[in-house]
Amino acid sequence: MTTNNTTARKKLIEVKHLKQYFNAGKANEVKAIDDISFDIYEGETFGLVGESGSGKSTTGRSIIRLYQPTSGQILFDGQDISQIKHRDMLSFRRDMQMIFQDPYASLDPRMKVKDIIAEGLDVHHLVHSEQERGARVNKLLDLVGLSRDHATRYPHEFSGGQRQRIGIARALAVNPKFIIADEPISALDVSIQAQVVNLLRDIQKKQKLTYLFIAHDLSMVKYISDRIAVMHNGKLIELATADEVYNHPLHPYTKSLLSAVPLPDPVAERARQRTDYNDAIEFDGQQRTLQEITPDHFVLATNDEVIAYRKLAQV
Amino acid sequence: MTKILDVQHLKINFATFAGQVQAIRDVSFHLNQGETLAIVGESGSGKSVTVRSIMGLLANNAQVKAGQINFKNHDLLKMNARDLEKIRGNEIAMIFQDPMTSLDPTMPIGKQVAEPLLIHGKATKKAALHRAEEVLELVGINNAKNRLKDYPHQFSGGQRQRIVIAMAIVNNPEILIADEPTTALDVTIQAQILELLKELQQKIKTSIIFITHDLGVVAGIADRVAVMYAGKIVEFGTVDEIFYDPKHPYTWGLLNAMPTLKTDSERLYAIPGTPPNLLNPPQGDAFAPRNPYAMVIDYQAMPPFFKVTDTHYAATWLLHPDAPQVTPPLAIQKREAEYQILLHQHQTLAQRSNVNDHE
Amino acid sequence: MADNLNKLKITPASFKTVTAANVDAQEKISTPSLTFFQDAIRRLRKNRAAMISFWLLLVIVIISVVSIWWTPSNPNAQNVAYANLPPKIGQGIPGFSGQANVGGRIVDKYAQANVPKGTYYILGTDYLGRDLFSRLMKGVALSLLIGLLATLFDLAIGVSYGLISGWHGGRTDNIMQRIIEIISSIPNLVIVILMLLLFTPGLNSIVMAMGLTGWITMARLVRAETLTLKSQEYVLAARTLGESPVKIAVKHLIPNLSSTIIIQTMFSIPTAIFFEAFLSFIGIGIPAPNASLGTLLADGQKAFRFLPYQMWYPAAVLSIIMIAFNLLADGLRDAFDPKTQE
Amino acid sequence: MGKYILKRIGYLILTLFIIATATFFLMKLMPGSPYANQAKMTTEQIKIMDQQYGLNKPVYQQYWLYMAGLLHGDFGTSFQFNNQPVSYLIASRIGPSMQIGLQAIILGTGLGILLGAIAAIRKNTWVDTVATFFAIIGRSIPNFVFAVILQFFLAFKLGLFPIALWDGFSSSILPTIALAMAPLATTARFMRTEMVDVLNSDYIELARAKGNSPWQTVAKHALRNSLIPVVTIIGPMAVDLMVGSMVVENIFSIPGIGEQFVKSITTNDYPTIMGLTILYSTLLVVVILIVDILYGLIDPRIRLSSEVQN
Repeated sequence: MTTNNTTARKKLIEVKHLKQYFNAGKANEVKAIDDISFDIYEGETFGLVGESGSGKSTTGRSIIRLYQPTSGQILFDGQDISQIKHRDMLSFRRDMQMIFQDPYASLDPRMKVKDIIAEGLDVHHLVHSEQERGARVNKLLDLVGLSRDHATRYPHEFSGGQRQRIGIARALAVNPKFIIADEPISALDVSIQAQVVNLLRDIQKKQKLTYLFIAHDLSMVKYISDRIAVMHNGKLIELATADEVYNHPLHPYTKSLLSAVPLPDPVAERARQRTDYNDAIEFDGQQRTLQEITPDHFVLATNDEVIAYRKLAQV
Repeated sequence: MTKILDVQHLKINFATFAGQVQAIRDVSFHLNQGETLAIVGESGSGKSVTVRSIMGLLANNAQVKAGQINFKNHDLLKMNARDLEKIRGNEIAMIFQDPMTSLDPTMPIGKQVAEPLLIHGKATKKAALHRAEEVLELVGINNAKNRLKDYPHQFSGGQRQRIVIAMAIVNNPEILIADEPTTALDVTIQAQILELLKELQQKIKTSIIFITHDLGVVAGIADRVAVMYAGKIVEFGTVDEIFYDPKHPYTWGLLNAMPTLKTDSERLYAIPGTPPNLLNPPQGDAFAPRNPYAMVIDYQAMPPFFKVTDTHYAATWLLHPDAPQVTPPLAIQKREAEYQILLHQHQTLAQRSNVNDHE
Repeated sequence: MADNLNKLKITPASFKTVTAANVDAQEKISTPSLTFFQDAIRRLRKNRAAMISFWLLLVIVIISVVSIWWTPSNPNAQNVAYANLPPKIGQGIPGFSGQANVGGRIVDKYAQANVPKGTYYILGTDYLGRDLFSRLMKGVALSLLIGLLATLFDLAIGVSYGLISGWHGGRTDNIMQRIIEIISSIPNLVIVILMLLLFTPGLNSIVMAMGLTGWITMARLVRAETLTLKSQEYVLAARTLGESPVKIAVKHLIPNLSSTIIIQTMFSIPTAIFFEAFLSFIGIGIPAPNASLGTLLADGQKAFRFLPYQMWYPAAVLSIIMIAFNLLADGLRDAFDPKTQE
Repeated sequence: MGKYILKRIGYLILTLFIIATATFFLMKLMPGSPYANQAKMTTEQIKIMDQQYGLNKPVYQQYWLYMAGLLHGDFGTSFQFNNQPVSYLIASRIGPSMQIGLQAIILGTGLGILLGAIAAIRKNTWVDTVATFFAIIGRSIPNFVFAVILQFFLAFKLGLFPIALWDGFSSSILPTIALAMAPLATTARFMRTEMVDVLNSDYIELARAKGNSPWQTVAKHALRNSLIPVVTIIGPMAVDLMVGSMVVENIFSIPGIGEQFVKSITTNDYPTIMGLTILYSTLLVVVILIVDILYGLIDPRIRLSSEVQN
């Protein structure tokens, strides 16, 4: 999956043939992720979109090793983390962090904000005195735009947007290089979503972070991401730069998905032509792999389909 | 255009442990026959409470402090419980947000869809089931005949929402209230459900009140839009007026905060701060503290509605003749410009067709 | 609103732009900071029945503690001459005058037994002439002690069992659940009885027997709760931060389980008291001459038809304790889970 | 469904086997003598008795014989009670216990459902308070206290019922009431919680939006949905009943297995204790199995999903 113009950039994450099955081997086996591969470059925001049940959240959780992957490799900074165990896990936990979806469920209701934020500092022994701890927490509160008075408050006293900022501060406490944001704004109101997205962008610039941004809101993913991967039924079906995915989608599912996005523009809405997608074509038994159709634009396809897609792309 | 529903000066409080929450603070709007009115607002803005008061389904701790809801020469707020039951599910029906929880899990769907017919004495049991089958086909449940005896959990989320819609339209209601009917659904399913609603509206000639927080959905479905903030309507107008010529800074903020597929600016426009606590709503304009265009008077008095056009009103002091001229955010200016072009096109089109007619 | 507008003087100054609102001021939280527990206690305080129960139990506990060092008379001292005396507090107080109806005639039993003036038995005496009030004091103390000890077992075994089973999940959980299933397939009273037959009857064996069977409910509740907490995002967050399972249990699970545990404890205490009373009632509980609520009830029941006071008072005290614990437990549940209350 | 039931029955048999084994060895560990008047007996007599009851054989043989006996309903011979076979003792005494138990559970659950439903519908009114109060009383006052109170007032003072005698239905009334209090309280409490939940659910709001009156909503939607989970507490209630019956039967001198159990305990009649323990456990696991199957049958979500799986 290397091309000329990206070889110069460093791959921070390499996911290779990742499979995540639940209840493997049993009657109720679920193939949540079924053989996906992609790379995330250092400093970029990699968007992962898909509808519920597509496996996008599972992908995030497998990468951060909340799950034990069924098979495949996850390289982080060149090191395979898909099978590492306890001790090595701890150091890797410092470099990779997660921001969760539900601002109400992601903060322990029995802990004060400062203890929530400092949890990572404590685990990794990053501070050596109460004073230092307090100072770090204050800095983090400043960073996410919360008042320092908030440190001694409990989560239930905050609004959804504020809580999400506390969650961001907690993730940032250990100075990670890579952050998985799992639908971090989908539970928030529109006006608050923008605040959080802006904050995420600002921090990315300041701290040179790499993001995996998981969402179902395509407009937001398009806005925030450099490259986008589309998932469906546990498979990665299309991968390209954000503009490419939106302007020249190739896979029929991506096209259907894009055609369904509601736009705050009545004229565009009146003119909208929705295309239906029948996922039966995915189950014709043919082997499909992610193939490069145009530079940096990948589609899940058989060899025959590749030719068709190439033709399509030239039009 | 005839008004089919007219809500006047509605005020609703909720009694809570902490005190009286003023959820609805003087809301007036009307619904025209055959149109779709969208009520847009963030969570807590009072949009759901408003429509529940129309249905007479307010929570026990809600108190209607003032107002009228006129439907067919009756004030629904003054109607007794039994008469209201005759209207519910018959002349006014409702679709709820979460299709996973709004169906009775232990009753076959055929029976559930037929239920409104039986309650309102419109059909015999057999006829009702037959009609249920028809309506289920109409909303796109394939092979409805064989699925009447199936239970809700045997259907997907999108299908369940279709069943809920079937229940709502089985009596051909004059008003259909849809409370965030697509919020819990995936975007492709959402698009299908929205298309279904539009189609049904054509077929059964119903008027729709559509509640949502998603401006994208509004743009696609609404004829007119009312924007709610902190228990009040702050702006209303036709869908084009609201999207291309908004006047209230809150509407500006909403439109601006949402990226479109075209947005490429470095930062999104974010409305700062959080909505006010309706336990003690602020004096003056509730939006003032978050409003970059706020003026002294915004903190002193609630703005009245200023007329923009016959159909377009906004409650902001910026429209007062003495107020200074402000330039709306860039993106809003773009929208205005687009709209001017649009209007021009319409006019030329209209002129052309006029000319054609004359010929 | 129109009035409002009329009163308002609109001047050019009214339309001066106000510099950007201070967002920080808006985000300031002015309400006093309450922890979850403080908030729950505040709700509990509003529940009158629960508060009355709480104070009542407190009084009962204090009296029981006092009984360790002091009772009006020796609770085990027999004085057959003074057997079956009715309650007496003073002359002419109905029900407490020391008189009894014998064959249709009101008789002063105290005079008959030649009880010296000034010697009253507040709740009368039993068939061996023992002071019932003193015995009741001791009995309540013993019953409460059993309730407390059995509940400690409950906590120790039930909470850890539930935590391990819920947290590990998978096969461990499966096996542990099977074990629970088997244990709960025998009525726990039967187990208790078998245990009591195995060990010499007495306080220790009763507490042991109840401790070994009573933890099932606690374990089930804790497991169920742990299963939900385990997938909560804040626990996932702790895992992504590298927190060890033991630390997660201590920092996140137990604090969030605490309300469940407290409530269940409040339900376990009356259950244990009931069990003790039941066992003593059928004669395999606390051995004579020690008093417990159960033995007092059993003794009282034998003479109930003719000397009903001997059972009334222990029965009333037992019922009051049970009701108070249950009311308090209900109150706690509502306070900790405001959802059930609305 | 059939496969599921078979699997469950398999577990059931395994459970009972473990229980029987555990009980057997527990009994072997019991201190004290099984014979009522051992002190007066000579070693010779004890030897003869041991031989008669098979107690002279090695423990594993005794175990083997006992388990083999169990398979065809032989629970051994009672040490007391005229050397009757335990199975005979059980057979002759299970009738009254069953009658009272069934009556109590029907009365208790019936009234409890009613009380709980009314309390939920009239939540936070005086009706709710009264119902909750009754539930607390029923849950707090031990059934043997109830039994004695009923006996004292209704039988002894007023003479409405026999005091202590087994003579058909009229003598079963007081014990039934005393035993029904606990299930009544449990059911009422559970029903109220379930019903409050159901009444707050979206589909109830939708049912109201369809034009159902409050009572229609309850009758058509709320009642069934809150009743289904109530089935699950019948199992634990059956346990309470068995326990309660021991002492209630004792108080009213009812010749049932509960009274027998208490008698056997006080006389160290191990074979009878063992037999009854196994019987109680069997009854309990069977009740739980029936309840589970019933639950699966009445809840379409479980019924249909298990059909799909098979």
